[in-house]
Amino acid sequence: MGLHAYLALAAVVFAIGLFGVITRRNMVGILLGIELMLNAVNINLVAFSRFNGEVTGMVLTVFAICITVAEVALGLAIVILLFRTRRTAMADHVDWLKG
Amino acid sequence: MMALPESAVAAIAGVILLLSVIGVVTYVTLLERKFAARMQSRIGPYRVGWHGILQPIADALKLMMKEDIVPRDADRRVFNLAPIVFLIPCLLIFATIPFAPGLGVADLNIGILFFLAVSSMEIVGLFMAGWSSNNKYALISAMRAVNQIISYDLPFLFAALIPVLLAGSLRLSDIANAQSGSVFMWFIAYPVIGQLGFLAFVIASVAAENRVPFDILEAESELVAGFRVEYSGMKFALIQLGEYAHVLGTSFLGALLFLGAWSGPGPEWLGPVWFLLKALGVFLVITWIRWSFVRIRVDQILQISWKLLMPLTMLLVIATAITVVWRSAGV
Amino acid sequence: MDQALVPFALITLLTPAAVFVVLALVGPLRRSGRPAALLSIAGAVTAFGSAVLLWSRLDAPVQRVWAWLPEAQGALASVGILADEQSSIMLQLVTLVSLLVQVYSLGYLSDEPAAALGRYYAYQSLFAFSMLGLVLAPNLVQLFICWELVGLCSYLLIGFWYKKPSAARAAMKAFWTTKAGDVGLLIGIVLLWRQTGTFDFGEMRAMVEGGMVGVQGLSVITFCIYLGAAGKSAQFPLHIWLPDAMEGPTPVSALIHAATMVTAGVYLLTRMAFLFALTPDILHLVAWVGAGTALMAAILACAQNDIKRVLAYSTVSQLGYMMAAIGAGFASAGFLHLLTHGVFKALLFLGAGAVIHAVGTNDITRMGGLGRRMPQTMIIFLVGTLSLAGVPLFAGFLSKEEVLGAVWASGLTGPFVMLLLGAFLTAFYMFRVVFLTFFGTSVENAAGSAHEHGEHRGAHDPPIAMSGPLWILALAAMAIGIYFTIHHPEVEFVAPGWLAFTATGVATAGIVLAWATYQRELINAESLARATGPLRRAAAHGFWIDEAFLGIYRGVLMVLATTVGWIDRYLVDGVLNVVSAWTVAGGDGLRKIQTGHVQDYVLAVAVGVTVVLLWLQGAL
Amino acid sequence: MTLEVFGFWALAVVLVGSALAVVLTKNLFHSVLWLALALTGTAGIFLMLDAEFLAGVQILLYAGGVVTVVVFAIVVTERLVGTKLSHTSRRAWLGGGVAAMFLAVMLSQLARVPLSPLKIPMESDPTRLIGSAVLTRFLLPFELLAVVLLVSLLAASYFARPEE
Repeated sequence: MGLHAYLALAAVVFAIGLFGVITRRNMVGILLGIELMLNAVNINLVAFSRFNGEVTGMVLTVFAICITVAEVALGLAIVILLFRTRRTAMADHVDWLKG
Repeated sequence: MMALPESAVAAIAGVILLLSVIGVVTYVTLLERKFAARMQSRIGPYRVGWHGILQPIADALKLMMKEDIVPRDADRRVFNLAPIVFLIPCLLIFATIPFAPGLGVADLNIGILFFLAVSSMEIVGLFMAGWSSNNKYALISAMRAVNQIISYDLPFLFAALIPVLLAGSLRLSDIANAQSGSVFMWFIAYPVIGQLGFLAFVIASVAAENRVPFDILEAESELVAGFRVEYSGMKFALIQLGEYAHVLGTSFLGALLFLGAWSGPGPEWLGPVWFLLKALGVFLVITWIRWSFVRIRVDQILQISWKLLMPLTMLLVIATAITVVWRSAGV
Repeated sequence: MDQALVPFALITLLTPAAVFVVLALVGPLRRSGRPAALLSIAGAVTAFGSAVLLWSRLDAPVQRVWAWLPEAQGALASVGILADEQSSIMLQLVTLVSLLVQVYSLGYLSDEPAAALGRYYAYQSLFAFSMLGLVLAPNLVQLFICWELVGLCSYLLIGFWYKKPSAARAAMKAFWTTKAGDVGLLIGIVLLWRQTGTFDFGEMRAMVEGGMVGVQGLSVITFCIYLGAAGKSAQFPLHIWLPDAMEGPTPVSALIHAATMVTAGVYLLTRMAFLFALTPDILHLVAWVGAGTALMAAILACAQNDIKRVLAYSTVSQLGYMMAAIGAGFASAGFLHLLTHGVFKALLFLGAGAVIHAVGTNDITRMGGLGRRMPQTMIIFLVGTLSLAGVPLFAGFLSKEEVLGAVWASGLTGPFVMLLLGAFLTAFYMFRVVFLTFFGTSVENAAGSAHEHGEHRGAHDPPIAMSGPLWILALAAMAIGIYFTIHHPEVEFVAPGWLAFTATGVATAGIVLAWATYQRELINAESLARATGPLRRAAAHGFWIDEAFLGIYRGVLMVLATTVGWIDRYLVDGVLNVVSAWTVAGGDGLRKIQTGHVQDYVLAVAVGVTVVLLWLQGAL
Repeated sequence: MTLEVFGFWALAVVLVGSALAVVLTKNLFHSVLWLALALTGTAGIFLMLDAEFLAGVQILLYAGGVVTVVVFAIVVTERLVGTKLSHTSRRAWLGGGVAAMFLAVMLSQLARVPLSPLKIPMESDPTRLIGSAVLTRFLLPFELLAVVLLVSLLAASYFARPEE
């Protein structure tokens, strides 16, 4: 399987994640979409790294995974905080920045 | 394709391993019951077969014949899937353990990482079970399990890192080989670091296995039986099997990391036997803890993890790293 | 130049500064009141001793400057000290009066809360530092900075009882009126710098003497500088703040509004006399305005019943004398009068303060017969009065005579007559105060008011903290007078022989008139008042100068402001309002697309990225 | 080779299928479980790319950690027992259109660019390479990462602290 195959797979997963981020009503659902997108990016990185015989992409993936964990922890903490203040985890209800 | 051996031999080895693991795990329950009984001045299972030797088989038959009940409001698919999701990682951890030089399903170069990763998957199955039961006791139990497992993953990992550092490899067979020779080569014999590391490893693994005294997620008195309260029959048997497989797998890992794995006196073919004996020894230590201590509170559990075990293991890892560097520089 | 004397000047200058910093920063010490006062007095003693040592050892001017604002060709501005004859004498006056006032205040302000007392002494120290910095300033920049600092201290001390609305208002008035003059001073300094390229007095003097300063446009400069001096030294028509400044504590009036700060203008003109000499027209203006101020203020003083206001107008009048002397071209005469006036006016104010402290009122018509109860105070006040009136053997006699001689010598007949008349009135109004206050019978006694009577019975000589400084000043005033009588100072002009007699005669006439009117009541005060008629009425209203300012304010400033306000409101704001209305409308429109839902933004980003990608591919 | 192709397609089907399930399932909890599967599938992809270490980390951190935390959040923010966890989608057609458009653009771009079909051999074991790279070339980012993790940990525990 060539690099194309991996990149295409990653693109599909990314698009699916994007769809989830755009359409989900629940904030946790949005986070799940983001996870998918990040995974697609990681696949890209690893694939490029492997096909170029160069380790940088993999190192970057390690970093990305760690950052993602931090992001999830923080994001969920924010969701919990929002839930406490608004009694909701629905993204529709969180529109304080509405113009 | 390094993870999957291409020859059919490996597949057959896997099947053989699986079957033997299931067999050993089954009889480990008997061992525990006998051991517990002796600790409490009882006899234990005695009727089925000679000294109750057939008791596990009888238990298995009984469980298989029981009615398989699914609560009406349960999330049926998840409920049914949960025991399997729970069991698979527990069995997969055996895949990386080399029982003797060259005798193992897959001697991965990230062996110990694989072990940790796979055993952390177990929590997914556990949570599926707790969630889908649609039972508040089960859910609370699952939540407690999440708490506890997240807390004890890090000390467990750090404790396991000590032998990794000493052996200089993540590959389990390398770690085992590094301890071959005399009993003094075992990492538990390593001054101070080895003993403390083993102690931390045992505590962390007991906690990660949710066994007494860290079994608040079962806590019969409050949560009835924890996350498996709604399970019966075969699914219950699977969960039990998974739990004991996990305990046994961790015992093997402990024996491998600290007790020199298959090294021992006698001819080379005795290696696996030695290994099994050592693993059972670790298992008995865990069992001995189980029947000796009382359950501790959830906040105490978290405190032990974050305020005692975490710093201790971290210090140990640093000390080990310094030792290793110093030693290699000295040589 | 003898650099060994520099430390003395620095000690004199910096001790009060250090005291102020300590009091300002160490809150507990400041709030403790009396310890703070003692610290401040200790600083004043040090400064005074150092100033005396400096003066006694000084035989040639000492100058030392440090670069301050760096510039390519040397420092643009510098700070430093210039101790010459004038400044060292002035230093002694300032430190002496400052020290005595601070000691006196211990008694005078003994009823104040500790925190307020500490604040008072902090201000006093700051003032001492500022005034000394002004006196020692070797250049105009430092002088101007200290000039503003003393203005600030004046503001703070006039408004010391800031909870009293009149005091707060008087402080503001003093500040703004002097500020009006200071603007002129600042402009003058800058213009002068353009003309000469330096701020330094020494260099400037050298240039002037070398004839390197063009006379062209110099009048404007000197006029501007004179404006500043007029504001500070309360010359007509900027004198209006000084009487109101009497709202401050009496020691403050003595120190700032009689002996030191108000003379800063005179001092400045003395310093700049070499420059003013080049512009005779401005000098004439100075002389005429000075003489006019002297006469006008004297007339005003006759119509006042408030003892402090009488003294305030008297100060204005005496400042007019000094200015007239400078305007006549003989700055040294003005400077001499400045020194003697500083001593005896401080004495008078402090004496008045003792009276006020004792009877609790400023109104001389409600006093009377105090001489029996407060004999020391009466003697002291009498010494001051005789000095001010220009009676021989007392401090003011010779200096006033010199001023008159200077004006006469430069041929300014008009001002001379006005000053002479002023001298007569000075003697009259001062003795009016003396007779009404210390002699005769108490008005309250006659009225038989038991309450007021009781209050007066308590009146007695002040405690040692207050009487000590009074005695020192009184003795100083007499010593100066006797000294000058024996050692007649060399003067640069020829005074006519009859001048001394004329001056003495005029003063005596004033005293006699006052005696006749208020003591023996040979002349009815009412009929005397009627005789002066409209002049008296005008004087009672301060010649309507305040009202004139108000009128100018209303007539010019308000009209101008209204016009500008209209333009601002309807033209400038109109444009702005239209623009802002558009902005608001646009924002309202754009606002609608902000849904606040994070997903809409994600959607927008996705669409945007897609478009960008398409564009990169060349599909668009 | 056939085994590799077969493995890839199998993983691709699992990955895409579970990803679709994540975004389409009505039940939030099921979504999370599907995500766990998708993440495990990603780990499989990593294995196929010879990145065993990354696969291990992926499972350890994502499947073990992230999924657990997400489940935790669900429990905190949803009513616990007895209610179905529906999480609906809105503007599915719009989102689908944009996502499909995006995918089309990316795929068309992919189709244009020539890319290597063959794997270039790594210098040595990727795990060892990653290890040495992290501690040499990427030491500073690695340290910064530690700081970021610490900060986010503090922030998360601050946000989620017990209500006063």
